[in-house]
Amino acid sequence: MNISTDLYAYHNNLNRIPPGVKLSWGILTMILSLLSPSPIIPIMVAIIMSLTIVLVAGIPSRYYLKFISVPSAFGFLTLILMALFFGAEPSSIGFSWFRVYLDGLHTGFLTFSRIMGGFTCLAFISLTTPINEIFKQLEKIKVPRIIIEIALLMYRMIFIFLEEASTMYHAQETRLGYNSVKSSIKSLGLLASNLFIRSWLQGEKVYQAMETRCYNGEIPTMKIHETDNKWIILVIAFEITLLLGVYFTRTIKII
Amino acid sequence: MHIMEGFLPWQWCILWYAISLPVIIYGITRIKKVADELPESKPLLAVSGAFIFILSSLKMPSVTGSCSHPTGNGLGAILFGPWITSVMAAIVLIFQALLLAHGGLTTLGANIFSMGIIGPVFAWLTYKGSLKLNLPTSIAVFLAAFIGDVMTYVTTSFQLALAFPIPNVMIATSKFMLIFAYTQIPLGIAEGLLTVVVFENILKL
Amino acid sequence: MILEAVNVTYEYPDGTIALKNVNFKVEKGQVVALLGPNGAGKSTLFLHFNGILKPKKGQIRVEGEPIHYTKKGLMKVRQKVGIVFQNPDDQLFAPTVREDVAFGPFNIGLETDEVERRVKDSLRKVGMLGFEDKPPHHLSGGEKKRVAIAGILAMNPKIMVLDEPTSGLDPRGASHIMRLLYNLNKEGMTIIIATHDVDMAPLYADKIYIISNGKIIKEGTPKEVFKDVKTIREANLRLPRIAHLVEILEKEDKLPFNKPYPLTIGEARRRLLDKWKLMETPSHSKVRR
Amino acid sequence: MILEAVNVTYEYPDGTIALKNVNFKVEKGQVVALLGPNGAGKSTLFLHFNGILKPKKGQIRVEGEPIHYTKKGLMKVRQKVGIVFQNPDDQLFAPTVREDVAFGPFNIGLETDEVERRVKDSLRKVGMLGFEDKPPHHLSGGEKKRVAIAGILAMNPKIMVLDEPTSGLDPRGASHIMRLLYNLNKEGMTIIIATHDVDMAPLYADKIYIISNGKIIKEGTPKEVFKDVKTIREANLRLPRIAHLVEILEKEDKLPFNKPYPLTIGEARRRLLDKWKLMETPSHSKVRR
Repeated sequence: MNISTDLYAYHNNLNRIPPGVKLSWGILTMILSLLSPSPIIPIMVAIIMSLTIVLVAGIPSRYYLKFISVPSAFGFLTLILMALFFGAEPSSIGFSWFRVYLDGLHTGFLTFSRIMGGFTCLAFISLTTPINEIFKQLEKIKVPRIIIEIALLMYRMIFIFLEEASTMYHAQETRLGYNSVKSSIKSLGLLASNLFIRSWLQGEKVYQAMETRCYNGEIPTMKIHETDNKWIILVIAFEITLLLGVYFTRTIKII
Repeated sequence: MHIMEGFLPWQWCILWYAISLPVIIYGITRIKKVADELPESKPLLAVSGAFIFILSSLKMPSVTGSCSHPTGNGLGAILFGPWITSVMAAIVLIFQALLLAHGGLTTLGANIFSMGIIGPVFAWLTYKGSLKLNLPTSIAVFLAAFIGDVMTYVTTSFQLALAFPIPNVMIATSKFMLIFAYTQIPLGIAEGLLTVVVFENILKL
Repeated sequence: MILEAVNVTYEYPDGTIALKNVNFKVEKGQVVALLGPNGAGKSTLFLHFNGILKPKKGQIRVEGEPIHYTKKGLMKVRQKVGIVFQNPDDQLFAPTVREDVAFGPFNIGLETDEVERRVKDSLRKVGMLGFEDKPPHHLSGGEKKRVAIAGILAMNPKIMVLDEPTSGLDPRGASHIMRLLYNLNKEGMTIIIATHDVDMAPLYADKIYIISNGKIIKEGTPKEVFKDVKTIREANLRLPRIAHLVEILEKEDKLPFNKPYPLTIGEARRRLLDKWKLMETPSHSKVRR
Repeated sequence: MILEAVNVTYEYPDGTIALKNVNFKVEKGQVVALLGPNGAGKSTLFLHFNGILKPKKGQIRVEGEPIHYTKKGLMKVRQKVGIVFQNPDDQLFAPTVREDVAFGPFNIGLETDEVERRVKDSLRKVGMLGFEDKPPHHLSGGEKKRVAIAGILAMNPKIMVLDEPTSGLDPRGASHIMRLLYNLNKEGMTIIIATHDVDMAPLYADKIYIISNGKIIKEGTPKEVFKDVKTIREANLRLPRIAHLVEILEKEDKLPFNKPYPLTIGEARRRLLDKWKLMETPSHSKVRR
């Protein structure tokens, strides 16, 4: 069993671009999208990121649409809820207690656009950059080594347990373990406790395997390759343009 | 209950990062201490974190029929105490954001605060308190996981209300709580029961 | 046909095709082996047999009826088709053997008395009576496997599907399991086994399907299947050792054997004896009978 | 003797005796098989060979020197004796193949350049060059096994200890691994293999130890060991299929074969041919050569 984001992170057309570049582009763009007081920039960001993901990185559009559908639906729901419940200026749309608020609609749409802008940046990072590369970049911003070591070990273990958990789940389904709420909680409880015990046994075995290879308390990571200046300049240029965009569109409202 | 990427205005993102960071840093010093004493603690913490991740990606049928996800933080707090759990929860939240697109990066600070700090701290306090009151262990475990879940959900609602205080924080909080109560209360009960089953089975072995 | 897969195609969520147009038929009372290398799609196909996976195209029919992917329909098919997973640790999760075997019967909604009775019966059949109160992780690999089988038996299925039932077991453990399956089959159970153990398959299978890269590339009796050495090797498999010996004797040493090669020890013995007798007749050699 | 266990006794923390007075000797350049059923103590003995477990009584000697259970002593012995675990998932813990293979060399304190070189070399030897940046969970079972072996090779050990190296692998995967081990041995590596696969062991082992219930109950060349059918069966093992065929031909059909029975296909072929020739000579039968 595999997590699709992880699979694509290793198999996409942007594999050769240094992870630091992809990560900083994604995060800086994400921040600027959030800073924008107008929905224009977030929407542009969402479009640019989506096009990059599908056309440049080559993630199948069918998969990407499915991937983005959940946050889109959630964002849209937020828009509606905010328009209906979070406002002080009633509009002419609706009737007595069910009324669309203009300011609610405005906040809702802004939030919706930021969700789309931010989420597509997140999607860009997770679909183009393997998570272990991301964690290694964290060392540059002085995240303590022990966290990175544990996270990298955890990354590997997640996939081992995912496989086990899904097989156990199937084995329980075979014996009708999820037929009622009561049996579901019991089955899930048994699955979780079993997985917990196995995870500890696994921890012990992994420790033995590490000892076999002279583990001395530290888990070394390979040096990360230095980033090409060309990429840094490109990213900076993009972000400055975007920042200017944020500034000039600051007062524009769509709704 | 994850706050999605892009949902919180930037001022609040910074605030929650600022509040969560010291706790995480303290948690890291605790982990370092443990790791220095026991070399096998790194793999053990890693497998525990992976376990919490898997648990939280399991679909859990709640009584209302909707599906949701257990957090596993109550269990973590009972087993490791709240500080180490906070760090593990923070790492798990990053994995969830990047692998499953649950939560986000700008909202990470806020999510760490509600799910990685408030949840475990209350779970742990409830657990210790219940044991002091001589409640049976299974009840203590249930209450800890349940309260941990409920407090996470109250905190999230409060965080959202602070960001969107319309017409004011109090009313907005209650609005958000109302919107989420439908899934979160049954989920809290389910997680409580689940944690009891897990805890009892672990003890049996 | 008690179980039938008709043109089954299955795709993983990421778009990889795991099964392609698979046709697979099992008659009542048969033992069928699904032979293929790791990753060929054996387990994926199995998970279709009781509706855990739903084919993208095609159909699974159990006792002639297509599976209904509703709660009720799945409940029905899972009582008829039981799956024993490769690693018993994935399947045994209750704290004691008794509770584990009782898991399925309880979920069917049976009364405690009936559940108890079924637990006893199934444990007796697999030769694990007396182990009721032991925790599964204190058992040996072979014992775990037998308890896993008991857990499925307790649901009274008509078809038992086993994924690599002898993998990881030592010779004694493996032969226990095979004898157990033989007995279950004699009592009327239809049995489907996924394996890459080419030495064992011809011993028990009425019919063998060979799967490779998600496609069924050969089907027939063991003799028919292993006659096609080229296809066997293309599927990353090999001949049973016994057949390999005879193949070498024929190809390298030019000893004429009629194809198909013998696949089991018993058969090889007969064929070798025939050869000797043939030689014995003219020479009056001293081979005694 | 490159590796020696002298009167090794080991008790689990709960008091169960796992190994009792085990004596085990390996000469430089040999391939030694430790044959026994599941739970006989194979893995426990292996974990002694590089000091992960410490015997309660007795001694492990590597290149004639007893293991020092100090940080420095363990570091030394672990560079000499590498263990490949049965389940590669227990052994591969780094996020990518490159980092996993580099783990040992880094811990020895080698420079990055040298580590890189060793990673390349070891991956080339196991045929996994080009997989450096893949995460282990994108590999097949056989590929994982090869990476696990590369991780040990990268430490340049003198002795490689493998626990059930072919378990769970399909025929092609298993033969890959065995060929790889054969080549390593040709280059001078001493190899110790724990297994319950009686068909494979005689193919590669210079010497076989049989372990049962924590005790070594037989040792010798494959021929010597399998001659003692009684002990083999007592240890829950069986004869290799080929030997079994010959045993049946002799016992049931009264065809005289000289003991020891042939254990491998190659040997059986020779012996069967001899028989034919014997018969051919007086009878001038038509068997061509």
